[in-house]
Amino acid sequence: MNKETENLRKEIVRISGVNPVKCMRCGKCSATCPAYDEMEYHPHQFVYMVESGDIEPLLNSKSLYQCLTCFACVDRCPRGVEPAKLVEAVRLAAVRKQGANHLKADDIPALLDEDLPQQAIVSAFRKYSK
Amino acid sequence: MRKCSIQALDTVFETIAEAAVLYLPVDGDNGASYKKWEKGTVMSNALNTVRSPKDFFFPQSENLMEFRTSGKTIEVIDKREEKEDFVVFGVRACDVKSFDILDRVFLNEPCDSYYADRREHGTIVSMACTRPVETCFCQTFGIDASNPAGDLSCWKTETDVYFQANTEKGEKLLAAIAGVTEESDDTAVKAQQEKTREIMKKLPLADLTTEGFGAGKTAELFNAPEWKELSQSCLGCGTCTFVCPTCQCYDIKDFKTGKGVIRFRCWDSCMYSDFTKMAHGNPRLSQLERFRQRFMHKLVYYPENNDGVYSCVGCGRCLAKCPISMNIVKVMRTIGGKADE
Amino acid sequence: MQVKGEYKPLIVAFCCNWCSYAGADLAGNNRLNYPDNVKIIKVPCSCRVNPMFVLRAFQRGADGVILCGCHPGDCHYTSGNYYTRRRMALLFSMLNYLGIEKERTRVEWVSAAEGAKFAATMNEFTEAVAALGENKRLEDLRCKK
Amino acid sequence: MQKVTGELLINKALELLDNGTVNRVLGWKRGEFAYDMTPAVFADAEELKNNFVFNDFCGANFSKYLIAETRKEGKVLVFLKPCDSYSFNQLLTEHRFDREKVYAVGIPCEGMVDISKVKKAAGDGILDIVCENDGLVVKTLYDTDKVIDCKEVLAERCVSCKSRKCVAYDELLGENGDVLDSSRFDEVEKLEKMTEDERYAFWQNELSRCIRCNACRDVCPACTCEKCVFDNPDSGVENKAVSDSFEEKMFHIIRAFHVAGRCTDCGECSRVCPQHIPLHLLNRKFIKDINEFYGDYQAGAEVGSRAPLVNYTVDDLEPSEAVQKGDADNA
Amino acid sequence: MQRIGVFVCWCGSNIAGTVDVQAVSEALKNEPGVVFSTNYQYMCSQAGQDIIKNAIKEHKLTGMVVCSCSPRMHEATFRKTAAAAGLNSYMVEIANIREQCSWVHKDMQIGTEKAIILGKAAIAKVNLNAPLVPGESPVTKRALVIGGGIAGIQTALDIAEAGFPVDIVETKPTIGGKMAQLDKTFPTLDCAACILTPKMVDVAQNENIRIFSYSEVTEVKGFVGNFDVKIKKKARYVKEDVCTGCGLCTEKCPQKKVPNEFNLGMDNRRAIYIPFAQAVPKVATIDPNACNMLKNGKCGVCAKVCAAGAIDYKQQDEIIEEKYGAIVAATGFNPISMDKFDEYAYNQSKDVITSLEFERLTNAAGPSAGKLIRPSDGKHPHTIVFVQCVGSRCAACAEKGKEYCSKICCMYTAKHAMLTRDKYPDTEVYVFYIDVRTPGKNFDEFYRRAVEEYGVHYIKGMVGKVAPEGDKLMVQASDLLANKQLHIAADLVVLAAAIEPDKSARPLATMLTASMDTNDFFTEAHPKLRPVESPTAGIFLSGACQGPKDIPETVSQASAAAAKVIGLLCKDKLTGNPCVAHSNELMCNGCSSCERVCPYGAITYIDKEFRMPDRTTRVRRVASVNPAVCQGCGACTVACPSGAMDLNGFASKQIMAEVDAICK
Repeated sequence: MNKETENLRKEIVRISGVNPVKCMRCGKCSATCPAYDEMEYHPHQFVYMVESGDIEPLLNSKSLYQCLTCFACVDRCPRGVEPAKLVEAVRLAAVRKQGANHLKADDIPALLDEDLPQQAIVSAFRKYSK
Repeated sequence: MRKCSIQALDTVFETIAEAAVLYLPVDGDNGASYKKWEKGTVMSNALNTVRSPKDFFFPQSENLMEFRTSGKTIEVIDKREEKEDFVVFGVRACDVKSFDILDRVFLNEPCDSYYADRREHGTIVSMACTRPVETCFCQTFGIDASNPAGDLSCWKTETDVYFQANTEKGEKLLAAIAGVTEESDDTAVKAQQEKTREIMKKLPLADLTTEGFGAGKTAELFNAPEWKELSQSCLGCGTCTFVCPTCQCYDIKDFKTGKGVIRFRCWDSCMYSDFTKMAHGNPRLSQLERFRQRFMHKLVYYPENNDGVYSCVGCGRCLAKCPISMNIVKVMRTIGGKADE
Repeated sequence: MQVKGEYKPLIVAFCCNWCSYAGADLAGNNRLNYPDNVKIIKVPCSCRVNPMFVLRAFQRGADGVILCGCHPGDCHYTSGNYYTRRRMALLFSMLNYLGIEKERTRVEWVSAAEGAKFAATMNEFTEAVAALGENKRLEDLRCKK
Repeated sequence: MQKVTGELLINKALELLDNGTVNRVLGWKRGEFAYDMTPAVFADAEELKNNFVFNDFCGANFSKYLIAETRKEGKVLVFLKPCDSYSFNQLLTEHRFDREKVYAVGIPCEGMVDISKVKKAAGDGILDIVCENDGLVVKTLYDTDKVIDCKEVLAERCVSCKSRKCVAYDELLGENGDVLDSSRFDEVEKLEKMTEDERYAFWQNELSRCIRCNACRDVCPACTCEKCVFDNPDSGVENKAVSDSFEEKMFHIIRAFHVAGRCTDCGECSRVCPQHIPLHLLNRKFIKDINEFYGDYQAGAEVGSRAPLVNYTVDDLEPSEAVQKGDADNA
Repeated sequence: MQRIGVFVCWCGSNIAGTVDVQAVSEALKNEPGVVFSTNYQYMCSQAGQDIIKNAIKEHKLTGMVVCSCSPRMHEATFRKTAAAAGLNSYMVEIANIREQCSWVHKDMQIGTEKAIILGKAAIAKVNLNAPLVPGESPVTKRALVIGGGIAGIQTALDIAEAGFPVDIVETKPTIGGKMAQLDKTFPTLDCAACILTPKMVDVAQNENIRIFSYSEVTEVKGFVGNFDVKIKKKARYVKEDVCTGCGLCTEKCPQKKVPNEFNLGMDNRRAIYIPFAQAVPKVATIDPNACNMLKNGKCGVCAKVCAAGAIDYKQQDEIIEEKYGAIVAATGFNPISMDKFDEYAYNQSKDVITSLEFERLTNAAGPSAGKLIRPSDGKHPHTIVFVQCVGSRCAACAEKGKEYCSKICCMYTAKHAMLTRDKYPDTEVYVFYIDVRTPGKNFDEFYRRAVEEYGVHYIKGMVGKVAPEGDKLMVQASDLLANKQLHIAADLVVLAAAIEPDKSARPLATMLTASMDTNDFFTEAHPKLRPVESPTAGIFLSGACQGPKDIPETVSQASAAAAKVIGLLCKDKLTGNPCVAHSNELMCNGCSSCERVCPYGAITYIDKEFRMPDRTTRVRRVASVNPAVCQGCGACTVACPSGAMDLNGFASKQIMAEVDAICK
């Protein structure tokens, strides 16, 4: 693992607060995942790839945005690994890496929609703005 | 009588310190204590030091001798330290009086040479009180706070300091500082004394007397039922005895250093359960007995053996320091009051 | 290793009978050198070491005190070293709080198989204590000279 | 400033004496001055009416007296301030007295006043102190009367009070308070942040004043040994005087260590020290370390709890980690 | 003052090569108490020992120091030498000047100096030594086995075979335990009942064995060799000695709707019941919570039909007091509750069952008479999914599962899968596993047979969700090797539930003062070297109460525990280690600190009357150490703030004397 990857891995581990080494590779996260079929990298792979520093493919994967953050994997994992939190951390890393301001405050009023939950706006703003 | 200005006091100290080690009370965060004078040291105006100046003559712990063995021989080494002359400055009337009480114990035959050595090398400069506090009751024992004894007596007014030698040592010291002092009359001193005596009359303990105590009262007081109540909350700590200027009990103990044995003595307290423990055990088994011992000693036994002199000087330290606020005044009020009835 | 006249710190090592004392024996069996100023006192279990013994050693002139016991979980008496761990954690933290150099005290787990670790630990500990110089902060002047 | 008055306590005591619940009362007895109350046992109603006092100077913790009191005939009434109630429980945990022989009345406490602070604020020669609302009116020999805010002269332990909750009682007078979010470890933290040399200098200065009067030990409700190791010639560590600076440290380290995990932080040790040595900073260091290393533990909060030093978990931290953790200077 | 002899050994050149032995013996001559000092080539040799013996006699030695190799080598030798010459063995101290001196230092001067200091330390210690005599205590030659499963049965049989009386206490109405509920046993597939029930009969017929069924231990006092135990025999409302076990009452009882715990509630039993046909003792028991007669006095059918007149509605619980020399804990295990595993729909569907329920379903004596059917509709299941590690290896949530591996599930799941395929070849069987763990004789071969010969689908992955849909169970799982998510419509889902110690173990451990780990398994005295003993002397461990175990392992541990018990009961007297703690009652204040740190439960408290110096008496609570139980670790000596507790042979003063001597 080169230094940059190692730093990125550490950063993701730090942000997520997840210790991927605790994974015993049972696959219950993937077994439980409702978005499994939409993903090219499945939750258990996600954990393993972060652990082994193979993060670049994750950053560019569609899977990253297929996770519904339903936390089923977090709830079911027998080892308390919390894969969804890792996904979220990699998302943040992707956003930060791009370094762009995807969502400006001024844009928001235009996006508002009665059916859109308030929480989604706030969380989107938090995620996609700098 | 000689005097110097308050400003010149530092020069006086400097002069004294040239010939002897000078100790004086210095303020600290937690009350005043005696410190060695160095240039710039400021003397405390506090009424009293936390620990009494008896430490100078009777320190809490003192090495007496050392034994060393090699093979079958034992070598005895005198651990007495070479004493240099020293001056204790600013001792209050009550504490000055305490030295008389200690002298009667230590200097009588058989004379305690360790104590005597220190007494010989020490000169006491007293300081008259001007602001006694509520815990003061020296007048109960006939002490005049405004007219302290000592080798050299001092009075400090707002502008000047007055000196009066009482002993040969005092004369010598006064002579030594003659260059920085001048002759003076005692008008200012008399005025100050008058004022102080007036204040003394207003103190809450001004009415406390030794009536009912003294020589010959043992039988009457020993079995007084009040001792039980008085002593029941006593913790049995040594605070009162260790802050007391007149308590003079000590224990002699051996300490194995690994190279030999150091024999030392240290203060002991009659409040401790193992005080005067002998081969058969302890003569005073309950805290009541130990408590009674302390006050009977101060107020009855000591005067009995020492021409009616009480071994309390009314400095008030134990009143201020007892963890449970039990003290000689409460004892005197309770038991002495009873003798009146 | 030791030049005569050079400052030699005195180290007292309390070793439990079952693991660490045997570890020290193994260091001997394997002829692994460690400084001669390390002196071992055998105790049945590290939990026999009273904080008073540690202070006593410093009083009497030790410059460093080390406790060696079985690894946690391996105690011959099942739980002794767990108590040691708590007691010494608190004691050493307190000594440090009082400004006494923390490098002077240590607890090390040494199994009966770890002769090499025993020797290495003693070498390293002695060096660390030597770097501090003589114990001045917990000394008893009466025991010096 | 206290919410319960002496009168209320006297009436409660009289009632319990009268109905035979107890045959004597442990209380504070009026002294020579306004501030020198002595713990006393009252068996007589008249005596109680005349001399029982409760005010801002009644700091003494009565729980330790129960060891001796419960050996006597009949039941004793004790008033427990919140601090005292923790000691009470701790003593029960250690089987030090028979609970059946005590009738405990919990009383609220608004904090006790440190007389030395009053003297500093009002000047020498205190003739009288009257508690009025939240202030003290102090009459002195040399100055005009002064009104002092009680909060300004609270004892250190009350400034950083850990709990106003009585945790043991048969009956409660007034309202029970809560466990407080106390700042009691601030001082300890300050010391931890100092360098090793500064800490050493600090403690050298403090402990060198010790006169080994044993008041801290003798007042401590956790120090209830039949014979203290420092008094016992057979213990090998007996010492009577501080003959060397080592012995000061030895005494205070071991004293604090022996009560570690059992000390309820009642603060009596610091209150009684004639030399004003901040002994609570030693006890609190142990308490803080215990909380940080092994999880929060309050001795005396409940009867029968297992003290941290007679307990362990398999993954406790190592002494080296502990020293590192307890040393802010190195953190 | 002691009269000490010092004996410096050269150990050939082992010591003498780096230590000037002559200088050492000379230097130690002047130490306090030393009256004789010499050196010799090999102190451990006969000639060396003779030197010691002669010196002891000639110089009337009261103590001796041998400066030699490690005490681990020859302390025992020199103690025997001393004893042979009439000197108490515990007056001997060894200064280790070989392993900890001559072998680790190269310089003669340094080695000599250190050897002298080590010698001085040993002398300082001996000066404070006191003769010690090991204590003796008698042994009650009767053993108690708590738990009547295969572990308890095996232990009891072995002890009884050796000729010692044994009592088995079992909380259920019959012995047999979990094994009685099983169908077949791996890896040989013999029928559990066929191998267990003969052993149960042996127990019943063995004259040395008494069975207290439907009973529990309520109090244990005493110590190794001398336990006083109270056993509560619960009222079963049937006279055990009269009942013939004919079973007529269990057929006639009108109360038919009591869930049958033996079949895990999958069918019902009567209010009066015999758990199963081969029960031992074969005696009926009335369930007081279900019996109408006991609840409201309206019935009495069983009493009417019982020809033997064994029914006794007035029966009371009975307390039996007995003395034992040794106690064996064999409390066994239970599967954990599946309540928290919502994802597997255990509480939603009757067709999601645990493996133990599966055992009953396939057992010929079970609720379906051995026919594998779906509990919901009685139909034959065509697709069965087995899920392994349900609650095992679960570190995430202590309430949900257990962090440890339950050890037996891999094998019994392979067994279930294989038996299913064998009997019903039309059934598809899937096993989801994280790892397959088969370390045991013929175990892996067994598992491979399930895969290779029986066509069981082993899939590496976990089931994430089971959802009942119509009469199917939709199983969503991952296949990690294929990197696919699978969806299987199953008829039956079998959960390999983790196992945990029986709930009765924790209170029992408290009574026995035996230690437990955080999972409530009993702790062994040493994890490797004393695996069947509790740290508490006289308490032994048998079976799954010590950790998850399969039957062969349980039986071997049971026999090992029995061997240890027999070894103990063979002795007429127990000789203790005299280096034990003792409390100075005059100083003890009874605070309980020492009791709390004692790993052996050797400390108890007594109220004792003391004469005070002022001639009054006072009753005080003080600690009392049982020397037969104490192992001498010394934890209590430091827990004791007053120093009332001290350790023989390692007294505080002795250790401090060593410290002083070293730091001189």
